[in-house]
Amino acid sequence: MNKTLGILGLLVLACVATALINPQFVSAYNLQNVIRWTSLFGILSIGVAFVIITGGIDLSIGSVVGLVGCLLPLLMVEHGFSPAAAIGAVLGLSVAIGLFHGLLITKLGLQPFVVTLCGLLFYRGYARFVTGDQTQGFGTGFETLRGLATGKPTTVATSIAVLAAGALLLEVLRGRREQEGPRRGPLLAAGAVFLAALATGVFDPGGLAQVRAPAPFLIMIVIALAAGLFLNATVGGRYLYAIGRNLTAARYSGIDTDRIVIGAYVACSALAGLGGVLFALDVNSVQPAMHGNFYELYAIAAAVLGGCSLRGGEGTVTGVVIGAAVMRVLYNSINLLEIPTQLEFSIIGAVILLGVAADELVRRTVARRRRGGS
Amino acid sequence: MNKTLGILGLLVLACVATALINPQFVSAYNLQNVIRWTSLFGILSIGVAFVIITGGIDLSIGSVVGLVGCLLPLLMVEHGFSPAAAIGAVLGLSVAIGLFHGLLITKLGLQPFVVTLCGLLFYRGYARFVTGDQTQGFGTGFETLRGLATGKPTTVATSIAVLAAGALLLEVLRGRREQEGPRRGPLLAAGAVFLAALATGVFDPGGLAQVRAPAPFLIMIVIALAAGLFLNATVGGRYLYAIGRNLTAARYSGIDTDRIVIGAYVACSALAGLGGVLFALDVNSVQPAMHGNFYELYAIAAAVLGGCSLRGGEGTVTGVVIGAAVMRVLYNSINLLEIPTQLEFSIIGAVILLGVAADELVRRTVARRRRGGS
Amino acid sequence: MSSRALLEVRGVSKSFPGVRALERVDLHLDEGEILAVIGENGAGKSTLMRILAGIESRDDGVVAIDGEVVAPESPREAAGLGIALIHQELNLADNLDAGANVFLGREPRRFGLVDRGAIRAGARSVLERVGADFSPDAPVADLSVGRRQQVEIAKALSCDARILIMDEPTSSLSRAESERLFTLVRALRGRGVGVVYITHRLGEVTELADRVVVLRDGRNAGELRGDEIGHDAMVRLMVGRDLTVSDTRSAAGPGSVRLKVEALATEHSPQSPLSFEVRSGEVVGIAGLIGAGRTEVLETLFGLRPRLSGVVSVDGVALDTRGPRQAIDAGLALVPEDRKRDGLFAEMSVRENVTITGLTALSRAGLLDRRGERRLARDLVERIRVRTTDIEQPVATLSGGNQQKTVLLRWLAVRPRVLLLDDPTRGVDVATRHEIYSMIEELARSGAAVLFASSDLEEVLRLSDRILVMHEGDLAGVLGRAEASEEAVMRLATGARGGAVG
Amino acid sequence: DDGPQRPQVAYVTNGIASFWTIAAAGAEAGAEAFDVDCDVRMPASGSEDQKRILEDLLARGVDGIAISPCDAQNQAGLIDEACALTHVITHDSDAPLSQRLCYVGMDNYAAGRMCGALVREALPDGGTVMLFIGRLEQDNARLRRQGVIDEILGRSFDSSRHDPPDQPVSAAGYTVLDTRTDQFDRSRAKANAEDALALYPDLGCMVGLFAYNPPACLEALRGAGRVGKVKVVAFDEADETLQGILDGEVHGTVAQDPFRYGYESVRILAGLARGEEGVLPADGYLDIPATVVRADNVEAFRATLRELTGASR
Ligand SMILES: Nc1ncnc2c1ncn2[C@@H]1O[C@H](COP(=O)(O)OP(=O)(O)OP(=O)(O)O)[C@@H](O)[C@H]1O
Ligand SMILES: Nc1ncnc2c1ncn2[C@@H]1O[C@H](COP(=O)(O)OP(=O)(O)OP(=O)(O)O)[C@@H](O)[C@H]1O
Ligand SMILES: [Mg+2]
Ligand SMILES: [Mg+2]
Repeated sequence: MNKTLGILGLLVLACVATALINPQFVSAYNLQNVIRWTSLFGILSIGVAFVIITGGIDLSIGSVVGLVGCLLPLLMVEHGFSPAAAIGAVLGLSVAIGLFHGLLITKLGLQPFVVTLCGLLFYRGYARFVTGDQTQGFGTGFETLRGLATGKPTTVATSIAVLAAGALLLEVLRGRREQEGPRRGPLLAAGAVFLAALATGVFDPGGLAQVRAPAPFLIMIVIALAAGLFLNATVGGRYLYAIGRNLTAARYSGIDTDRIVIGAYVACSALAGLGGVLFALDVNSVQPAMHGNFYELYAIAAAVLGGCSLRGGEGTVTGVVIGAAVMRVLYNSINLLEIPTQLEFSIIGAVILLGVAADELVRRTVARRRRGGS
Repeated sequence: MNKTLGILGLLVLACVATALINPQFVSAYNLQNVIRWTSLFGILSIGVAFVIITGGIDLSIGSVVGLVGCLLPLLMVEHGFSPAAAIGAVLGLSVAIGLFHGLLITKLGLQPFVVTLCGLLFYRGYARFVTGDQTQGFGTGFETLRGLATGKPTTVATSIAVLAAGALLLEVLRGRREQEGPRRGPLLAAGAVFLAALATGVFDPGGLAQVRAPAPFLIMIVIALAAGLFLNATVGGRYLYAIGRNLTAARYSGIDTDRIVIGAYVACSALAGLGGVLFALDVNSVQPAMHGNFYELYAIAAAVLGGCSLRGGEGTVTGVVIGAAVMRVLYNSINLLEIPTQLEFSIIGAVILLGVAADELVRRTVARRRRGGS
Repeated sequence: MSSRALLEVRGVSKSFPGVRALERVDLHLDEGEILAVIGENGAGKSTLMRILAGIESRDDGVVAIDGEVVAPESPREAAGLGIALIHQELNLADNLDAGANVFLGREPRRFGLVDRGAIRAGARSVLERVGADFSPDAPVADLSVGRRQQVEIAKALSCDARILIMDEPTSSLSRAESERLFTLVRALRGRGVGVVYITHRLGEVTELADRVVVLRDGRNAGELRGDEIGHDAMVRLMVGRDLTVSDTRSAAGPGSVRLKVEALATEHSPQSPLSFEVRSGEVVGIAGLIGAGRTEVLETLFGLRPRLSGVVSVDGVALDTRGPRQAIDAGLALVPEDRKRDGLFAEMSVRENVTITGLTALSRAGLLDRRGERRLARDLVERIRVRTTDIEQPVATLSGGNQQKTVLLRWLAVRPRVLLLDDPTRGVDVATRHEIYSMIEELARSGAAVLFASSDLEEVLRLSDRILVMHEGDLAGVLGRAEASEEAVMRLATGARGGAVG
Repeated sequence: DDGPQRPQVAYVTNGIASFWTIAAAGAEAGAEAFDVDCDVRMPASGSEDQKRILEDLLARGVDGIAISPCDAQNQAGLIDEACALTHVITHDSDAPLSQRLCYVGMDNYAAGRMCGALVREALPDGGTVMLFIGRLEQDNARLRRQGVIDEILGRSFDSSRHDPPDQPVSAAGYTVLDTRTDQFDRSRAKANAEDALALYPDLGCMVGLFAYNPPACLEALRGAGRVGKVKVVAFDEADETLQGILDGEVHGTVAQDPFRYGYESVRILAGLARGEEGVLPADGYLDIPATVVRADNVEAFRATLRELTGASR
């Protein structure tokens, strides 16, 4: 929680600073773009968070994004698959890939880094081979389908208001169920967010209230809710954390650790596949050798920035999503503030490092203070 | 040892198969190239092996190669540094980078993956910024200096004969020192290699005996010997393995773990820097945004293929060098056998995976057999 | 043999590379019986229990429950058969809280979701039963080793198993908590549960067991029941001969002050600074209930935890405790409490484990003297009979007690000026324990100051020249050899003040 | 199978791109026509990969190599090494300092100026311009960009000029604001275009200098609902670009003829392999000029292109 607040602070800081220097940042158009990119990368990050929580890693995400991105137009345009069939096929493939990784890692005991590094190489090569290195795209057809990535069905304010209202309700229900009444913190937070969302409609009807929510944002919200529910409230989620910290302890407790770990890799690859579909639909032009390169690193970086520990057993969905947002906002600011683009990587790298270092320092200081005080 | 034999088998298999299908493989020209590339990547792999043995990882290698590769020509051509000064400067920078990583990881307790991922981003961005994305090169001057990468001062047969003779001598000395006489295995192996090296001169004077040893090969040999000596015969080497196995226990045992871990990161970055210098001299054309991309993955893959475990505490220099050779021979065969280049990555990925999987299966079967037999 | 034993083991054998851990072992357990299984380190006790719990496979033999042959292949299956095992080593997920660990793998659910309320309530009651003084919401990462052990026990108790196997459950519990556990175990017996109880504290066996099965070298060595159960009888069966224990403390009085601790404030109990000293040649024990802060004191002295204030000096020189490295340079050594986490290089060989602290002395011109190293390792291993096939065996494959010995040997080899030991004989068998005692005494005789914590009161009384008794981070009192008795220690440990502080 | 007798030639590109797949089609058509085996190699990571590929080809003993050097200046030595062992020509991007036998391609600076002229047509009254390109490290990319800028600003012909990418330059009512690179990542290309639209609400024209950049600009414009309001000028002949010209969304493009790069390169190499020195162009330069495609000639251009690439598939 503490970690999540820290990264949330970083996000707010980055947003406010950029908006002050260049007000274009808060234009509806720009915010929509930032939100769309955040959502696309956020989906990948949520996936890899599962794997990271088990103490593993998935380096093949970028290649899966590339492969799926190549196959989807290939199947639809060249082989005449219907959109549903094509999407089904590539998502099925992604699940199979995750299953394959999971089986190698659990049943054969291979190291996740190695298995997925080989995946990184293999799927990239296969994508290039199967397309003969030809750029793939949907051309100008399939506009409806592409709406999945480019559509903007509602406004951000509405969706956030709905979310906050849902959270309020849930907290009340939870309080009743656990017979301790709702907790004040969550109630206040959810209430404030709800009111803020409504307030934009009143005070800035032509501005922020107009920012529409891109379809990937809604998709990511659904995924994040499901993932959050799974991690926090189900037995499976609890097992995931236990496995990440102490695999033997989990096994001795009778947990079917293999199944859970395999599940994590399947979830990761499936979300990479879904992300791949959305990326392809959004960009509409997929170059087999390049599409998705390094995305695994961005996804992992976002997850780590959001509080996942690569040692396993730690991480929250909220944190991960905020981590992804920080990275995209940074990219966006670099462009809006007209900082030389060559420095882009440097700035991102430096901010991530400063973020985790500050987090660590704060953690230490707090621990020392608490110790002194008690 | 077992692992090293397995990967040696893979190397021999790959070489023999390629040579049978395309005899050009054993032409002096081709062998020299393969050896040169192997050596260049081998230097990086030896470096990362140190870090992997401590249980860490270094993702910044490729970016260090890129940065050093940009700075060296920049300093020499644009800023008029002498070759020695320029090389000194970039190697100094590499050492500083390693030190920085090591300090962050030990003193601040950050995760190696995160620190070096930020390094990957930062150094790449910095290289692009400092060169303004302009390709760097030495042009046609500096031929003497470039000899460091492109020279071929002696023949491979000679250098191998010298090495084998040295090994023989050392084993005899060791046997005497430890008062148990030389061991048969090493003696026979070294003797056989020595005779084989001499024999090429007699039986194939125009062919294999003509294969000259590229300068990077000699440099790598020296580094490998030093690294091997360090890991096997010094206290520091033992500590490195112990730290990789159990960092807390190492601390409780009074090992100055921070110093050793920092040393490993310094060695890794320094070797990445040296590799970067040689790569730049060899290729003579460095594109800031591309040069060295993914090299960390190749280096890590070679180390893992050669028997390093990413869980730490395992790995030998011989294995790592052979691992690097396998990867280069594979690349070479794919080209010589006219396999579509698009499949290159897939084949490399598949071979690494099969290699580690086979190794694991063999290990298990042996364990089972031994248990049943006793 | 009763007609229909609850659990019956017939002819079970198990080999590992180079050792035969179990050879045609028989065992049976009735409902409502407490069966103690004892044997020297490496006798095969844990291996047998791991087989019953579905963790290890067996090569041969039959296991039957209620007369029905079973072959559990995973902990999950074993649990399904009503078998619960408390492991010899701690196995908790320390990112979760105590309650979550107690119910790990068996979470109560509501609407498919984890029922946190039920977990908290259930864990609270079972933790109370084992006498734990912490809440189920306490993160395991913040618990001391003894309290973690209580979590492990609570976890096994909460299964409502019919067969409860306890592999050295009290190895880090003090007398008070152990008593509490015995009451629980007896209550379980009353309810018809069959309990297999493994321990090296033979006093517990006499107190608790209905029957004793002794294993030696992986074979049945005999069985004792009722009145036959006595210390000497058990030792004879375990060791195969009578054990002559020389309880001769040297009369040579302690020398000058070696370790001086003044107003030391530790991390978790900063408000009660400690002062004491240990003289050269003196063996000082620290006693206390679990969580009393013994480990904390030792680790703070060794530089592993921050020293908030106070002065520590060795031979009059103030000690720089930035880290263990500095402590070691000043002549300190610490044998840690949690051998698995802080002591062992599990995959490395016995040789590498025992020589790790002495390598610098073994190197010539920067190079390791391998022959010297092997010689040293062999010497050490023979000194307290570490049971290994050879010195190249990975320590992970040693039995618990033998692992403990390798960690001890590492420090006994370097002859420190101040030796700090935290539960040094945890899980070590009776025979070896005495060898270790004589080594410690010999070290003291040669001038070292020894400060040790132990949860085994017998050990504290047997070994100490003086006893520091701790209570909730405080030094509750100091007892000299003459005034030391079980009652005196327990009185101080549970909070009553007394004795000369200083 | 008379494989061994057939000359073996290789066609090496400077990267992987759709542009090069058209060239590869041309090379294969050439191989068919002139009875040689042609191996097309696309390096994934720039100069270092090119070096390795060249070495492997030389080890295999090919009879001729056509290469598009990533870095003409610094790769001269490498090319000379290859020249010592086989016939080497350059295509698409020249290496004048080396001993290559000839160059097949166009003048990128001149083509850039053609593109710049299109910008002036699209914005007759002046305005602001953003450039989008994959990488700036390649010679052809740099020259092309400089040509565009020089023409827009009405400067003299001088291909050795260099304007740093992130500083706006302006003259006579035109301002070139910035050049954004994307390292061949299409998502980045699109994000770059979006960021430019967000940053400059009154942007006049977007120029996409690598084949996939104009489609990325179009995508961004569609998302922003500003198609037509911001002009698009293109380079190369991506299908979306041509469609955009047809639909009036793209003002025009400068199309190279990669098919002929491939075809002519193989033709020359085949001749050289058979000892026919006559195949070499007169002054070592086979000019394959770029064409300007606008609404008026786009149909015809697209038909020819489809025929060429379709025929070879
Ligand atoms: N995985 C393994 N590989 C090889 N040997 C093993 C393995 N596990 C146990 N052993 C050996 O089996 C024997 C019996 O070990 P076990 O752990 O059962 O002893 P124990 O009776 O529990 O001893 P302790 O009282 O010290 O816990 C020992 O010699 C031990 O070294
Ligand atoms: N990392 C930690 N974080 C928070 N509290 C801790 C931590 N480690 C120990 N404590 C607390 O400090 C106190 C002293 O613990 P310590 O381990 O020193 O006790 P001990 O006497 O050695 O007991 P045991 O027999 O259980 O090992 C206990 O209350 C324990 O809960
Ligand atoms: Mg045991
Ligand atoms: Mg303790």
